[in-house]
Amino acid sequence: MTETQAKPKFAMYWAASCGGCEIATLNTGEKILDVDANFEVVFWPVAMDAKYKDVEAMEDGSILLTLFNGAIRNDENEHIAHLLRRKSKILVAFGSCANEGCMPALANLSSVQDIIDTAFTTLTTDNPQGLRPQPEWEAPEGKLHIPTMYPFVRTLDQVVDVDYYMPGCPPESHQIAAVIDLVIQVLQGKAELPPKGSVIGAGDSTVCDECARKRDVKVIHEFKRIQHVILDPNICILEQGVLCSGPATRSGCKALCPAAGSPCIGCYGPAEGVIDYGSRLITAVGSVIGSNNPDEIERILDGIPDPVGSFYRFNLAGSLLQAAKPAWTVKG
Amino acid sequence: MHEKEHPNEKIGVYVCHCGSNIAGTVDVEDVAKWAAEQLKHRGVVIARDYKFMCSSLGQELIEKDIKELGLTRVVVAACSPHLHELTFRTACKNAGLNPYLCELVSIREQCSWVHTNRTAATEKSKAIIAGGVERVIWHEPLTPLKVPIHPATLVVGGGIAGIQAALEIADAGYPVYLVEREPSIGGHMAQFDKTFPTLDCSACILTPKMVLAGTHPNITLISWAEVTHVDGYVGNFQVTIKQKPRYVNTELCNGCGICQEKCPKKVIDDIFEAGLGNRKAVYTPFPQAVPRYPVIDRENCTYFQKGTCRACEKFCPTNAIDFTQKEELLQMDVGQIILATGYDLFDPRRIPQYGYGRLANVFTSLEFERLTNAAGPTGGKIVLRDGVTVPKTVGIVHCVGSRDKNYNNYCSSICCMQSLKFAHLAEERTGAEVYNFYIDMRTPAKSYDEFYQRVLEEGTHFIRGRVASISDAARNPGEEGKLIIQVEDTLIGKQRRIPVDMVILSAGLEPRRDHKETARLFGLSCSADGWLIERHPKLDPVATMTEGILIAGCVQGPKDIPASVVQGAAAAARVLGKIQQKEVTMEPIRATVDQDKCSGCRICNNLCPFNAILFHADRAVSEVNPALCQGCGTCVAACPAGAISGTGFSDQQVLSQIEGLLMLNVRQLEAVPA
Amino acid sequence: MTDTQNFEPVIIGFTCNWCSYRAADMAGTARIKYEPNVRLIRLMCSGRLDPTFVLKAFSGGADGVLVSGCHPGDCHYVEQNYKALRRFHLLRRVLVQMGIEPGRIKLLWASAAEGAILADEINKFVEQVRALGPLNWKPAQSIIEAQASVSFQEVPA
Amino acid sequence: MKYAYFPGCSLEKNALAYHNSTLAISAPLGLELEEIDDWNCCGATEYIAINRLAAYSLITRNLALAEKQFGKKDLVAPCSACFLNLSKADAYMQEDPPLAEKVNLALAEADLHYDGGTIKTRHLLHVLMEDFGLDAIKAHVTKPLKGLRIAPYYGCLIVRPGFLGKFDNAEYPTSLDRLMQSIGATVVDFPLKAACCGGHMTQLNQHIALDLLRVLLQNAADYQADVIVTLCPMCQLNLDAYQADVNRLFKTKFHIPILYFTQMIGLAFGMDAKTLGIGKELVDARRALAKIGVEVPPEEPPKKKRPSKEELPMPKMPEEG
Repeated sequence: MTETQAKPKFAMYWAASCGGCEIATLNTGEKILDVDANFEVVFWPVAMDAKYKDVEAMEDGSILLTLFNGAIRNDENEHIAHLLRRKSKILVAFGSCANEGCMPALANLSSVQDIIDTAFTTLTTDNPQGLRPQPEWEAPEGKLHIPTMYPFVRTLDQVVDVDYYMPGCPPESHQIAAVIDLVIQVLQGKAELPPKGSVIGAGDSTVCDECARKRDVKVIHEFKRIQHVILDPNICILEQGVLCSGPATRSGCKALCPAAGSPCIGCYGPAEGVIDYGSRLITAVGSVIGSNNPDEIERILDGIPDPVGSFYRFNLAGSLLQAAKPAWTVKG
Repeated sequence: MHEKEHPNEKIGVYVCHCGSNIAGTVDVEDVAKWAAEQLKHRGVVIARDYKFMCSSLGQELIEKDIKELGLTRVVVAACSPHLHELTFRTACKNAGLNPYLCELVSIREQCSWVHTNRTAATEKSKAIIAGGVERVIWHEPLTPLKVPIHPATLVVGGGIAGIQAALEIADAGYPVYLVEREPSIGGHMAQFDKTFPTLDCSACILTPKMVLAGTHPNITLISWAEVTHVDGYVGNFQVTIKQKPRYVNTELCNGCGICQEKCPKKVIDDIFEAGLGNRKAVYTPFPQAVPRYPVIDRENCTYFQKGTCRACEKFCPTNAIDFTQKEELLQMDVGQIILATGYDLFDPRRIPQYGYGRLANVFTSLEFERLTNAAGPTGGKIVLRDGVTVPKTVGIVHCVGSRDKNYNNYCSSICCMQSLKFAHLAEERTGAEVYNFYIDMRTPAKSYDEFYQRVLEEGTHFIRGRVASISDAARNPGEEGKLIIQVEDTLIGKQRRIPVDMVILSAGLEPRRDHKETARLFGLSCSADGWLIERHPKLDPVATMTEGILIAGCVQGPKDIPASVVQGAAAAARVLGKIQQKEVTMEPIRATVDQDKCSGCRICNNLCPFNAILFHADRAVSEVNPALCQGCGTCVAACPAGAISGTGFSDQQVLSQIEGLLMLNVRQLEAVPA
Repeated sequence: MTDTQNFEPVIIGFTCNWCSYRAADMAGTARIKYEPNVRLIRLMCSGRLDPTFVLKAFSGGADGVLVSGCHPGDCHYVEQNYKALRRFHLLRRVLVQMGIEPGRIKLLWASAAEGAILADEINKFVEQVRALGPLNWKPAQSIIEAQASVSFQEVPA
Repeated sequence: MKYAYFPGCSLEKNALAYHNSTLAISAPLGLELEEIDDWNCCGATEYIAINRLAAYSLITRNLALAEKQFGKKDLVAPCSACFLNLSKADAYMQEDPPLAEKVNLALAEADLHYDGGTIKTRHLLHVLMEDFGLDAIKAHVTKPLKGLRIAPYYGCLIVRPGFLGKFDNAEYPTSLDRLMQSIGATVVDFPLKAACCGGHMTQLNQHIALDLLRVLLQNAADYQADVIVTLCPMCQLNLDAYQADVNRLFKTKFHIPILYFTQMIGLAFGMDAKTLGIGKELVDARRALAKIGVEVPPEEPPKKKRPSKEELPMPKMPEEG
């Protein structure tokens, strides 16, 4: 007991997320034992049973390190975000969702009503009475409450103050391991924490820096989709006319996707100091279109059927515009 | 992130009345007051308004505040930065503040002069200033780049303007390259017989200058050549010139002219003789040509076309003919460039009802110049197309292709005087009855109107009205075999039909057919009608927007010989001034690549037209060469990693300015309950 | 909502130092009147226009964005306005997908001599944006507060 | 290609030859003309000056009908006056809302409606030049008009003023020149090609009208034209019907047949003169056309109708005293 008392507290939480971050964390292998050896895990829904009220009972700032993954989609997410912020000394936005919205944030292109309707009416849904979830429901056991969806998804730091950012969908296990090491070394007084607000567990350059493919000057006359081409394994994917987010995406993943013959889709988010990730891609891709003729340019651009999906795949919530008009246009 | 939450800058804001130019539409006091209160939290410590900020008193005001209040940034709201940016930067400099920490925002050209609603204009001024303040926070102290000036100058075009410019510079002792597209310099002036209003012989006054230009030790004359490429920037241009093969070895040729006598091939000379006369396949355009060496025109030379003849070669006493000559590319470094490429004549075929090209005896002004020229095809005899008949009546039509919305809106400015000259010559040499058809008579320069009076007294008829049509369709016996000029005489308000033997179309001046390529080649811009744009229409008529490139003569707009000469000399003076300074200072607006951030994706690599971006394959990073960078910022905007930054126009500067500009209405938004 | 009747749009205009900004200067010198709704930013070249600027303007409360530069072929930097052209076409597609009407962004070529044209085009554009009504793109936070919870349609019994 | 077709009054009577030749050549070219049902007179050149509103209402009625019957198809008018009036009306229906309102009020009576700019009216020449083009026409030429000297006469209506149907240079058009060259004819320079033929001046002041015609004929004669080719029934009528009067008045000896450009195209297509209505002109074209070996059958005199037995005698009119 006394030993565990001495151990600093660790928490990990998933808000609007897929659970991939947890898996990546467990993927660190034995590293996870170091976590157990050096921390007392007080709250980690995936790994152990715990109740919100237990956390609420804790003293403010009593948790040393909280890895928060998942975006803020509903009032529950927001509530826990505030709660853990209060209880934690170090709050890390962990993984793409918490950092910039990730896939869940692509929902920001549509209104909640549309999303609900799609979810509960489309062919694949067996819902003959056209039922809808209700935030409040009188059940014999008493009033039931399910979390209320917000008009759109937000990133963690749009809701609470965040100490560190750890990008990736999910963050690479070796990066997680490195971060765990760092924190432990700090605990043992062997290292210093980086300045507040910095990005940890990632590189300072972009994916191209780690990509082994040969790069040349770029002029694109046609955009192709990956399923329509056989890519040359040694040449820059973008030069082959397939959108690749590598040039704009923070390094740190060892360029896994390009190495595996598939373009980078940008999960590590923007490079240092970039304000709007998508616009970096828009401007870069736009600049190398191989035509000066408006009609021709439009024809070439037809090769990009879903621009927002391609350029803001991971970053919509974190972008300047944050959400499309339908998402924030108040109905009725 | 990019917004300095609590700027620790001390900013001074200065709002100019510009007399009533700004204060007339904008409540400047209110604007200054607003800035002092509402922008305090952004670091504004003082905001003043003053009658004329650009006056020495106004500048002292700024300098005083910098010294006493220790300002670290200055925002001046006055006229366009293109007018007074330098003024206020200098003021800051004098007060010991880095000149680039000053931002001049325009509330005159962009506000008071274009708006009428006082409230709106005042609000907009506030927004503009807020933008300036947000932006200036992010300004960085910069030092202007200094580059040495290459003493040599390139003059393009060997017409009178170009010759004048070249001579002025050469006489001052600096090297000049004078490039001419044709075999000889002289330009249009060499084609004329007399010059208005003095009627002195064009050749007599031009040829001495030509000879001077041809022999001057400081002038390298490169005729039969064209500029094909221009690189670099003020002080350090690298120019590529295509020297077309002359097929005559200028080392050996002494210009005796035997080759021209012996050449069996006659060719119609469309350029110098305006299509009225012939030349040989080997030729100098005219006897006094400079340089005196002939050229062989490959397209028409029997030897080049059929492989036989070589008459010129046989008879050349100095064996100067060399059929093996090839086109050469000459490379040279120059510090500055003067463009004097002149004009082309409006093609009257574009006005079909005037019958030029269909009706034999309708002539263009240039054709008539050649007719009157003693050295011309008719030896100066004014005759009809048949070569013998002397016209008894001559009609001169003004404004052909000028002051006409179907063709050119502008006035070609020389046509009135030229037509008067024609009237005089025709009357003097043929005793013909001469009719001038004009819209307005424009004779504004020195002793021009006197000449008009003189021609009036000589009995020339002046009919005020735009000619409707010229045809040979006679209505009555009196019109038989004549050209009938149909015109409304607007002074008597009647339609008139004037039968004449000869019609001279006083065709307007137009930009060279290839003016667009020229503009592109030298990175200049043309106005809608195709003349090159000067830096300022009144105060800077010979400079262009591009440092180190000047314009002279008709390339800038229609003008007569005196005006062209003046501009040639003015441009030369500018060039000499710069050369004297030995070096030019350039705006330190440059792009730089953060080597650590750059991942070598090479997106930027083919975006720079100045080839300023080089890629280090070894380190897989790109780098910008500041000497070549022109500061356009295209690569800055393109870098996907945000690794390229641009001084003077950084992301932070622009983004903050946007915030500032929107500050006001964002407030309004908040005021309005959503 | 701001009432659309007397709605005055705010438009951010990006101009290039060599052509369009000088066109604006010329409009001023010639005292050609135009709508006061446009607030100009001077860049060295339309090629400097980073799409981020446009997004910033819209998210910051602008109702429209005007992008202007030298005529194709007349760029002071030879061909950089073509880069602006390419980016513009791509950016416009993104904006449309984000629900911003294409009529809220305009690309305009104006030479230094075309003050009158610039003024005229600005008037047309202001009119066009005025017709579209206010955009007032709101920061996410304020929306969330504006409609803390979304009411779903009732379940049929 | 399909078009709505507005023949106009002249083509039904004096310019029947124009009508027939137009239809004749349209077949091989694949030019389908659908005549507007129940069209009315365009008001020619005067009526607009007499009663603007009524005139435009009448003209616009045709446009409204065309739209109703054939939708937005282009409307072809071979007669220059019809072409001008129809396109003029269309232009004013756009430019002059008050007028448009009144016109539509009138049209409403026949429950018709027309918005300016809906129907583009085009002259036959325009259509042939732009939609078909010289090569397409050349392709059907079997008997090029080698050696026939043609003066191309446009008249004053189709080239000016602009309006919507504007094409070619108003002062010195060349499209007909090119068209005639493409079918092998020699086109002479004809400076007065766009000058006025006098229109209805023949009814107001013979002398002025005939002088205008004289100048035209003289100009064509000066350039040794065998034929003056027109594209306007008015021009054809004036130059043809009054040529004799011109000769009488000015002691001239002009004998220049006036034919329609469609007739020339027809000849080049190898069609026989009769189908093209050649022979109906007053100034006999035989001599001119003989140059290119075209036979024109003599006009057979109208057959006398034999009175039938049942027929009752006509009442005798009293002698005028």
